[in-house]
Order: sequence, then structure tokens, then C-alpha cells
Amino acid sequence: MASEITYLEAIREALDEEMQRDPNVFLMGEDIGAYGGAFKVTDGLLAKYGESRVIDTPISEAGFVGAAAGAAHMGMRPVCELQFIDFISCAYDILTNYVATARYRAFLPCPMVVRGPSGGYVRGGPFHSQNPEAAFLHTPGLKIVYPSTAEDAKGLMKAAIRDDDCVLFFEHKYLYRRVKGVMPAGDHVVPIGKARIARAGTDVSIITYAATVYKALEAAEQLAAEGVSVEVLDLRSLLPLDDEAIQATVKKTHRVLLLHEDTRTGGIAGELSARINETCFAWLDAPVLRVAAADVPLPYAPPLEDYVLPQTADVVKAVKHLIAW
Amino acid sequence: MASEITYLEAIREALDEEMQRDPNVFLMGEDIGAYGGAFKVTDGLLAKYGESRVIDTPISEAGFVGAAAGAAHMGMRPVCELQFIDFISCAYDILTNYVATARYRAFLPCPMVVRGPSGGYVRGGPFHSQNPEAAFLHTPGLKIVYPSTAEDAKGLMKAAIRDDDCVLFFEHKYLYRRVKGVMPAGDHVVPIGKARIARAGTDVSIITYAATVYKALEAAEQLAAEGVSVEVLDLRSLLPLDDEAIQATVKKTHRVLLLHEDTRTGGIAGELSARINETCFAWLDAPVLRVAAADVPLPYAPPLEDYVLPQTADVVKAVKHLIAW
Amino acid sequence: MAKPPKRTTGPRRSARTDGVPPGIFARLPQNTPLGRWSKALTDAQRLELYSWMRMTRTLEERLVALYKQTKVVGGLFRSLGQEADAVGSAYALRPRDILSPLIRNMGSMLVKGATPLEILRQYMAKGDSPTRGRELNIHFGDLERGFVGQISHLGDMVPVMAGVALSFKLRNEPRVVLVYVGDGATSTGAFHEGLNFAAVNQVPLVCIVENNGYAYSTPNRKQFAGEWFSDKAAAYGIPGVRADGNDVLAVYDATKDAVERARSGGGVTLVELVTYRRKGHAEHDNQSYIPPGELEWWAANNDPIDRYVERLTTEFKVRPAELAAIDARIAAAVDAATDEAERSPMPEGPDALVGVYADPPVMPAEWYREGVTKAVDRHERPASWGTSGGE
Amino acid sequence: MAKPPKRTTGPRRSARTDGVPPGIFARLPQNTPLGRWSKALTDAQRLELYSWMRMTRTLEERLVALYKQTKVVGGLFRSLGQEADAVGSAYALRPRDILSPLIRNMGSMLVKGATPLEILRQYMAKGDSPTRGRELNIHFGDLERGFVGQISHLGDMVPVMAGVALSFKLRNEPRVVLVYVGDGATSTGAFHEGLNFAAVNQVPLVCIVENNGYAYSTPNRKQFAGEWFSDKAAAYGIPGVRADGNDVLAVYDATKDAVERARSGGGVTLVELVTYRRKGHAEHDNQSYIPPGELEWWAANNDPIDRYVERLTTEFKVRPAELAAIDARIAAAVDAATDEAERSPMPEGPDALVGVYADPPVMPAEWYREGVTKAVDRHERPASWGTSGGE
Ligand SMILES: Cc1ncc(C[n+]2csc(CCOP(=O)(O)OP(=O)(O)O)c2C)c(N)n1
Ligand SMILES: Cc1ncc(C[n+]2csc(CCOP(=O)(O)OP(=O)(O)O)c2C)c(N)n1
Ligand SMILES: [Mg+2]
Ligand SMILES: [Mg+2]
Repeated sequence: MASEITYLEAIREALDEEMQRDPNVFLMGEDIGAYGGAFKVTDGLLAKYGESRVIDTPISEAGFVGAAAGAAHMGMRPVCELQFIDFISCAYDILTNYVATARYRAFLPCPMVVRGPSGGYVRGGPFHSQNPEAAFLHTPGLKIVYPSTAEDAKGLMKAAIRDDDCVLFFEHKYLYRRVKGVMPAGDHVVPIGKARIARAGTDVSIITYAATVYKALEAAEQLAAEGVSVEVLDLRSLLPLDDEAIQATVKKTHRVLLLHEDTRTGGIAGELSARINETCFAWLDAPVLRVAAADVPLPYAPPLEDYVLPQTADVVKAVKHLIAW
Repeated sequence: MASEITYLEAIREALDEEMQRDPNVFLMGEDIGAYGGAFKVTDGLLAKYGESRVIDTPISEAGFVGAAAGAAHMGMRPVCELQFIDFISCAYDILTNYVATARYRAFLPCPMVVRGPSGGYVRGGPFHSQNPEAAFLHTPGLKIVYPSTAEDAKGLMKAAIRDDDCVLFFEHKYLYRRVKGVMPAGDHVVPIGKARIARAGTDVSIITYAATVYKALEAAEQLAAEGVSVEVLDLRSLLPLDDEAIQATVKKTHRVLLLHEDTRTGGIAGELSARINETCFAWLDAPVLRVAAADVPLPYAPPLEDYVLPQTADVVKAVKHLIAW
Repeated sequence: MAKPPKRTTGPRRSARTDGVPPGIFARLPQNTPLGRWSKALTDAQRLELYSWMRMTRTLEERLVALYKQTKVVGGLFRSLGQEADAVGSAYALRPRDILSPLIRNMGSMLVKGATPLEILRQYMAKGDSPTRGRELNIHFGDLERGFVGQISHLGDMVPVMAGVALSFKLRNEPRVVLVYVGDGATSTGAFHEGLNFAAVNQVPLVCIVENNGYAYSTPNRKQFAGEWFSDKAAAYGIPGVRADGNDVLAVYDATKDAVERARSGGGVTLVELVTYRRKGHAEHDNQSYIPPGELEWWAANNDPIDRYVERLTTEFKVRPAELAAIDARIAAAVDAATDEAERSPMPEGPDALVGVYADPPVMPAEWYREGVTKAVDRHERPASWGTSGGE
Repeated sequence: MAKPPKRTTGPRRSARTDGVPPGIFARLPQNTPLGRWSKALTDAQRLELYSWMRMTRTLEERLVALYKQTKVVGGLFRSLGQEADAVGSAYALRPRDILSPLIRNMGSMLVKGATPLEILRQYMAKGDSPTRGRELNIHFGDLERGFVGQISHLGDMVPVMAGVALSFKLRNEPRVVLVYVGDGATSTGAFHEGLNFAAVNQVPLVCIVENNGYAYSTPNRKQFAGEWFSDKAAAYGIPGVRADGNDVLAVYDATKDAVERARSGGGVTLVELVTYRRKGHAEHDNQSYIPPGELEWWAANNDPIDRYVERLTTEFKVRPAELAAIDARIAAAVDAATDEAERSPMPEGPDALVGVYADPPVMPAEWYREGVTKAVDRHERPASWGTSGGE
């Protein structure tokens, strides 16, 4: 009888099951072996699979992400942990120039996963709270997922490891131990590229992902009390985007709020707004609005972080504005 | 009596004048000294200013861009050349994490310019044709400019060097020797953050920048013959964006085409579409459409590059679609 | 070419316990003979060195107490057992010289004039802390006093400080730059690019590798296939030096040699200071990965403060009472600073929008905050509605 | 610690003309005495080495002709004077070993089975070229034959090939990986991170630094403050070797030593091959930055093919006629390949959308192309228009 496990445990379970299933799957990263990773995601896997499949690396994000690509060409399926996703910037060149283009320019398969703790609301300051997804959105060849539930964390990780291309797997550290779920029995795989309706509604659609899914749900709850029916779409995959699901919710409610934790300018909401405009213009009863972080580096002190990041009250206010439109 | 000079010469003239004006301005980059740079932008400056102000660097984009930041803290005004802007990915960490946040987190001024030949239409293939601007759009603390004319190339370079923050200065290599202009007399500075109406019109607005400004102008010319009046807005600055100018043209024509050379998904047009929707929704008579590169790495063979990049005929077709709306 | 190819072989690895310098168990540590610079130190200066080391330890112990009371926001990083390398190296600088600390170089910052009050406020994320609550722990700086705040991304400070040093060279200022990296950070591309850039340009830079045996949980042997980090100097064509990082006078001598060589135009030096990290990476780290006995051995046999006290009282005839007086003065200072820091206010939310750029000075507030509605005022559609084409 | 700090000093720089190995003007080049491996070469193998060097030069000369006829799309990169280092090093590999070439390693690719036809089609951007017109010049690979296509970003292939080597180690395959970098590429962070990763994991990797004196226009002294790139091995705790890159047999010996050490579990070796770039960075480069006489000296005194021919005909008693026959065969092969490559079609535009991902296999065409309009069909607003709330 399956019991609840956390988002973090769900990721570990996926890694464990995939390593069990496929001997080509192995892990690389800083302090992921004996220590089990900064957040203990890989805890226990060294003991179970040994040093050749759980490799502690030097502090060299470009080094081991590049090495993952080389191993992937040869049929291995590496999963790289970035101690914090903020350090993915050190592998930006390798990922966008080498990895993303390998199949296209050289017909080299590059099945690999790059994962790491992401996001804010944890007083991590400017270098331990980042949401870098938008920086990779215009890099054809990469896939990007960012789950909000334990079930999706597990199912998407399994899909990512089995995917024949490179998947950037963002894990929200605020959710690591705060959200729990009961894993579906059997080989639970969540397809990449499919969004999820987190809450059905008829008046306004909130399209979001990761930690802000919960801000949206809280807001929806409050608004329901006031008779406003909010639909919450959890994208889960950011590249490719689930255009069908996006268009369906827009054409259902005619009012759209885009919500994310990344900065307003240059965040993924821009791409969403453009797509909605291109495909659902006539269905819109109000402008597509965005609630996002202010355009500043994320500061560390609680009052500052709370001020910069989107809060439930902001979502409520924005939804009311859309309704009043 | 000023005569015409090229876009490339205009940049050199700006560098020269600023080095003359301010002894703190100096240049760093690969092969910029004796060789004058891969495209000869800095040709002659070594002879004029000497090795201490025109510094050939090892092949270390993170190294010399980081060094520029340190020198900038101490009151210098470094201008870094990336041999091709494609290599800015190697300095991505330093730029987004160190440089962009220096003022905010540590009150350290970081007046520096990072410049380099960008863009396609030159058969450069996937690693010598990139348009990385969108990757920096969600990095508060950076500024981004991307001129399309020789006059703006000079005026914006002077503004960038005088700016007290880091400016990413993208130069379109297709335009280097193809476009010419007569420089305005005197100290010609073009303010960062101000767009330019490249052609006035009343029926449709094309908002674009860099090389595709000319695709837009060609299309406008063809469409004029068919009685369609197209306004072309050349953004010039991408961060910050000129919201006033964008709103003005939208509210004037009610129909908007966003055009850029970067990939459709994740390109800057997304941000533009979102802003237009948020601020001009009721003025729109048709959806905001995008013409951009296909979502693939840019291939090298002429038929492939031509197929992937936006062409004048695409713009004409999209404008007609907007008009017919 | 004329001569047949010569084979140069990399350093051999001598057997050793992870993270513990070879032979460290073999003999008890011995102090390095006094060098040119430490010989010239006055009694007062030797006591000053002691006070900075003591201040470092006392302040960190206070921070631990505050951390346990959850008054510290975020993680707490200790330099227990590394006080000598931080203090002795920074002490080798002149007032106008500049350093960039690592997370374990609070001692270096104190030497350069950072105050306990500033550090306490930083750790408590106070609004009047040096970064106004924007950055964590000791991530702050002051160009006037001569220290530049680090960022988290390891290695990045090397190219940055190489650039600071470049500015000194370009302006012929007789100033020197000191940048600290850990054993782990030497694996980063930024370290490599920055140090090579500095070496080629012969800027006045001293790069200190604090070899404390571990990078988080990673022992040296998983970080580097060689034996000594000072051997990396050969890759940059610069001198590489190694010193006992727990002998504050040896640290001072080795660093000052390099600093004064840099000042006189001798370029870059890589200085490895061999020490040991006795606490976890941060307070939350239980150090389960440390071989048994290792921590205890270092605590018992190679504590930099114990070693220095021993030396002061014997070799330099300092009376224990003098040291006790210093300890008391420091304890009082830390108490006072703690009370004041606790009284400090937290920052105000809207301050988060200030100072991203010189121009504009403030970022716009989101429209749904504080009744800001500009961006999305309900649009009044103009007369031209429906008709296509403009006014 | 016990012993006083030891100072290890970086290599001294000996005076030399930029980019020219010290003493190279002092004496004429002498061949390195035959080593263990070259001694074992058969006559046929020695001639094979010759043919690959000749093929490299002949093919590049053909490319120059096509370039002048503007039949080459993009730049043309020569390895004139470096044929020995490319061919001799690749010849040290076994069929199942894998290498990653640099822009000047066409010769290495030929040894590994790349054909003139493939290379000509690549340079002409033909639709049936190995990358179907997606990538330039010799940027292509074939895992079966054992070469991985490089990307432009220098240094990146080092971590990638370290990963290929890691896969061999993890699977206990007796295969070795060879990665080439230039003197300039050693300054990149990727080179450092990749080589250190490989060294720590003791993977079967050989890293060859082709020291040809210049990186584009940048002479060695502006790239590296040391003297020999092989000295960088100390920074990774691996053996560093140096050989005369213009002596094909010396190159073969030095590389094969490293390759077989790697195969037998000996880990990583850094091999510096000292050679000279006699053409510009690419054909457009007029080499104005080269000190007078340098190019001429190398052409006259240290051409790797001339040196090898001399040696073959004297030391190994090869008849000039044999070599002439090889040359003729190669010329004919290049002629035939050229004709065939010229007949090849250019790629079709829509092929650009294929194969970015395994899934989806094809990217959607833009709606304004070929009557695709899906994305922007004129929307039919549903009944609910104007009423807020859904169906
Ligand atoms: C580029 C980068 N990767 C990873 C990290 C996460 N991280 C922070 S400290 C640390 C260990 C640092 O070890 P070392 O350099 O030896 O310094 P020490 O903590 O021992 O003083 C790591 C891996 C980081 N800050 N930056
Ligand atoms: C990261 C990076 N920066 C800059 C360049 C531009 N570039 C291409 S080749 C080259 C010089 C390479 O010199 P070297 O490594 O010595 O190889 P060589 O051409 O001499 O064989 C440069 C600077 C690049 N390709 N990658
Ligand atoms: Mg350490
Ligand atoms: Mg070279």
C-alpha cells in the first residue's frame, strides 16, 4: 500500500528506479555520493550503485556537463546534478552550443538530464534562488521541465531520463519537502510537453508552473469564496509548451493571467502571451496580464524577497482586475 | 564636410573619440591589437593608443570580461570585444551573476561595454551567426543595444561607453560594410532606451531591430506600391525597451507585426507581445503576429540559412494577413 | 627540433588520508623558522595578529549562538582552525591594497577593517547591514577599506580581481591585489582563465589557495589528481609557494614575499596555504564523510590559535594576562555589537527596487502593488475603434 | 607542519621570437631518434604515413583553388606545415579509438577514414555532405570510424571527449580517446575543467596541444606566461610530454606512448607537439603580424613533408619513384572527388527543419511559408463573444 512521499523523495525514487532499469543511467555532480547531495536528493544511491554510477565531480559544471554529453553520445544516460541551479550559468556555453546542437549538426544523440534545486521563497539570496529557464527557451535542441507536484516530479524525471535528447529538469527547492504525494503504482511516466489542469474553472485562467502553482491555487480558493471561478493550468513542461492545453483554457475562460516567479521582463510569460495572442486573439475578453517577480536580482532579507516575488494577494488582485475588465 | 562611413567605421570612430576623450577607456579582446580584430573594427587603435589601452587577451572570454568588471570598479571604462558574439556564452556566468548584480548587491559601479559581431545572413553557420540578446533579457542590471544604422552604431556606442552600467552592444556583421551613413557633426550620442521610427505609416506597425529593419523597410516599400502604409519602428535598445514609442505606434496603426532574426520561441518578440497586450489591448484590431527564425540552430548552407531566417516575402505575407484581418 | 623530446612528469601522489596533508600524522606540526618579514614584526604587531585571530573565533562563536536562536537568516559558515591563514595573509597587505575574501575569510575582512557589527547585521539580514539585506553572510565589500565582496559562484573573483590589479598596473599605482580561492575552486574555469590572464599581463596579483582538505564533502583527491595546489603555478608560468596555513607567522612571511614581489613589478604568485576545515561546509553539515579521528587530531594537535599562543608565551615572552585582557576586550566588543545589531531594523520591501542601475535609479513597482495601476489602466478605446488605420 | 615551506618555481621564459620555439633558429631541426613504436613500423606503414600527409596537403591545395573560384562557402583553414602532427598522432590510434580534431586536423580525420569527397562536399555546403550543409568545413564526425565533430567554441571538446573516455572506462572497453587543442585553446576554462575532470577520474584520454606558435594573430607569449605547454600537465597531476611536431615519427612515438599508457589504465597524458602555422588563421588572414623571415625560415628549413621525404629516401631507402606514384594516385583521387563533389546538389530549404529533436522529428514550418496558416487562421469568435465566462 503506497504511502505519501515528498517531492524530493519522488525525484530520488525516479532516479533509483531508472538506475535499476537501465545500467546506462549514472549520476554525476558535486557532493552527490557519500554526502548524498546538498539537499540529499541522491542520498543512499552511492551505497546502492557504487562509485562508478554515482560520481562525485570536481567543482566544474562545464567539465562534468560536457563529460555527460560525451558519455551520452556513447549510449550512456547521465544525470547531472547542479548543486544549485544557479550554477547552470557555468555550463551555459556547453549546454546551448554543444549539447543542444549535437543531434542537429552532427547526428549525435545526447540523452542526458541536467537537474538541480531552483527557485526562491527560501531566503537564498541572489545566487541560490534563481529561475534560469527563460535563458534556455530560445535554444532549440533542449527540453525544459519544471514540476510542481511530487507525482509529476517522479513521472517527469523518468520521462526525462528516457528522452533521447537533453532535458533540463528544474526542481523547486521550496517544494522539496513541503509537497507530498502518493505515487501511482507501476511504471509512472509523465509525458514531456503536456500541461495539467491543477484546478478547473470558468471565469479566468491562470497559467503558471512550479512554486507559483500553489500561489495560484491559494488565490483561486479565496476567489471562489467571492464567486469567481478560476482555472489553474500547470504547464509542467516549458519546452516544448503544450499549446493545445493553453489554447483550450483560454478559449474556455477568455481571460488569462500569466504567473511566474522569474522576473517580469524576459520571463517565459512573454512567449505565452505571444502565443495566446497569435492563436486566441478573438477569444480574449481582456488583455493577457502577467504577475511575476520585479525586475531586480532576488534579494535575501525576508521583507525584500517577499516584496520582489509574486504573492497570493497579487494574484487575487490581478484576477479581480481581469474580471472587472 | 563629413562624408559617408560604414556601420563598422562608425563603431571605430566612436571608440576612437571616446578613447581620446576619456583616458579611462581601454579595449580588451582577442586579436584586437596588431591584427585590428577579426572584422578590423579596432584597426589602427593600437598604433594610436598603445598596448596598455588596446590589450590582446588570451582566449578567455570569462577571464577578460571578468577582468573588465574589476577594472570598471576602479574607475576604468573597459570595452571588451568578443571575436564573435557567439562566444559571449563563455562569459554568461560572469555577466549575469557578477557584472549584472554588482551595483545592486555591493554598490560597485560596473561601467563596461561588451561588444561583438552578431547575427546571420552571412553563411556563418550555427556558431558564427548567433543572436543571443534574448538570453540576457531577464537579467536586471544589464543593458542591451543593437543598432541598425551607422549613425546609431556610433551614437549608441558613445552612450554605452559613458553609461555607468554594463551595456551589451550587439553589432550586426551583415551590416558592417553594407550600410553607410553621414555622422552628425559634434559629439553625437544616441540615448539608450529610445527607439526610432525608421519609416512612418498608418496601417500596420512593424516593430523590429538590427538587420531585419531592412527586411521591414523592403517589405514596406513593396506594400506601399499596393497602397498599404507600413510604419517601421527600429527599437535600437532592447533593454530597457522604449515602451512609449511602442505604445505610440500600436495606438496609431492598431495592427502589429513583430519581426526578429532570433528564433520565434523565446525571442524578444514574446516580451514585446506581452507588453503590447498589457498596455494596448483595446487598440488592437488584429492579433500581434511574429515573423522570426524557425526554431532550429542556424544552418550554414545558403538554401538552409535562407529558409530558416526571416525574408522580405515573409514580412509582406504577414502584413497582408494583418490587413485582411 | 634539436634536442629529443623531454618528458616532464606530473607530481606523484603520496599515500595519505583524504584531505590531510601527507605526513601530517607522522609528526606533530612544527613552526616554520621566522622569515624576513615576521622577524621585523613588533610586539604590538604580533599581538595584533593574535587579536584578529581571536576576534574571528569569538565572533563566529557568537554567530553560532545567534544561528541556534534562528536569528541568523540563511546558512552559517565557519573558519574554525583556519584563522591563521585568513589573518596572516591579509596582514601582509598595506592599507591601499585590496583583497577579495572567500566564505572562510572573515578574518581577512576584519584585518581590512570590516567590523563585527557589520558582519552581525549581514548575517541577520538587517536593513542597515552593508548590503541593506540584499546579500548573505560576509558577501559584502568596501573599496575604501580594501575588500571586494565575493559572489557565490566559485572562481569568478579571480578574473575580477585580476582586473582590479590590471587597473593598478595601467595607472602605475603601487597597489597589490589578493584573491582567495579554496582547493575546490581551483577546478573552475574562471580560476584558470583569470589566473592565466593575470599571469600573461603580469599584474600585481597574489592568489591564495586555502587548501583545507575539503570542498564541501569532496576530499582533495577527488578534486585534483596532483599532490600540492602550488604545483598548478607551472601551468601559468608563475611562482608557486606553499606554507603551513596554521602557522600565522609563516603565512605572513609567505604572503608578504608574494605581495611585495607583485608590488615591485614581479607579477603574479600562487600561494598555497595548507590548513584544515574543522567544521562542516556550513553549520547544517554533519561531516559524516570525515574519516574517524581526523577532526579530533587537528583540534588536539594543530589549532592555529593554540599554536600561536604557545609561541607568543614561550618564544616571545608574552604574559598570559596580556592575552586574557585582549580576549576580554574582544568578548565585550562582540557583546556590544550583538546588542546593537539586534536592535537594527529589517529592510523595507520597496527598497528592493532601488539601485539596480545608476539610471534609472529605481525600478517600477508592479501595478498590483500599492495601488500602482498605470500599466493596466482600463483602456479607453479611441474613436478609431473598428476602423482600421490610424488618426 | 614539519618541513619548512618549499618553493616550487614556474618555468623561466627564455628569450625567443614570438611564436617560434626557443633555439629554433639556433640549429636546423634534427630528427628525433626512432622510438619503440616507430622502430616497429613496416615499410608499408611508413609509406602510409607519407600518403596521409601528402593527401592532406594536396586536398587543402585543391580547396584553395575551389575557394578562389568561390565554390567554398565560408572560410578555409589550412594546416600547411602541420601535416606531421595531425597524421602522426592519429596514426597512433587503433580503429576503435576515437579522436576529436581541431580545425587543423584534417589529416587526423583522413587517417580515421574521412574521405576527400566528404570534406569537399562539406566545404561546398552540399546537401549530401556529412552534415547535409548544416555545419562548416571539417566540422563533422562519425562514431563508427572514430572521430567526433568539433564545435567552434574552443576548449569545449575537452570535457566532451573526457566523457567519451569515461564511458570506455565505465564499460571496461579497451579504447582510448584523443582530443586536440591549440596553444590558444589551453587558455579556456573548458580545457581546464575537462582535463582536470579526466585526470581525477583517470579516464583513457590523451590531450594533444598543437603548439603552432599562434592563436589567430596572438603569439604564445600573449597566451601563456610559461614556456612549454607540456608544463601545464603539473596542474592536473598527469604526465606532460613534448615532441617535435614536424617529425612525423617522433609524433607517432610520443602519442603512442601516451595512448597505450591510457589503454593500460595509466590515465591522462598531455602531449605538446611543437610545430608552426605557416598559413594565416584562415585564407583571408594576410599574416601581417608575423615577424619578417619567420614564415620563410619554416618553409625552407622545417617542412614536415620535406623532412620525411628526405628521411624516407635516405634512412629508409625508399625510391623517389614510389613516392611519385603515391603523389599521382592521390592527385587523381582528389580530382575524382572534386568532380563528384561539384556534381552534388545543394540542400533543400525544408531539410533545415528536420532532426533538432528525436521527438518531434520535424519542427513546424512558419505559417507564412508554403501556405501553412494554421497558427493564425482567422479566428471565429464563439457564441460567447462579449459575454464574460465560458461555455
Ligand atoms: C561554480 C560553483 N559551483 C558550485 C558551488 C557550490 N559550492 C559552494 S562552496 C562549495 C565548496 C567550496 O570548496 P572550496 O573551494 O575548497 O572552499 P572551502 O569551502 O573549502 O573554503 C561548493 C561546491 C559554487 N558556489 N559555485
Ligand atoms: C571560446 C572561443 N573564443 C574565441 C574563438 C575564436 N577563434 C577561433 S580559432 C581561434 C584561434 C585558435 O588558436 P589555437 O587554439 O592556437 O588553434 P590554431 O588555430 O592555432 O590551430 C580563435 C580565437 C573560438 N572559436 N572560441
Ligand atoms: Mg576547501
Ligand atoms: Mg595555435
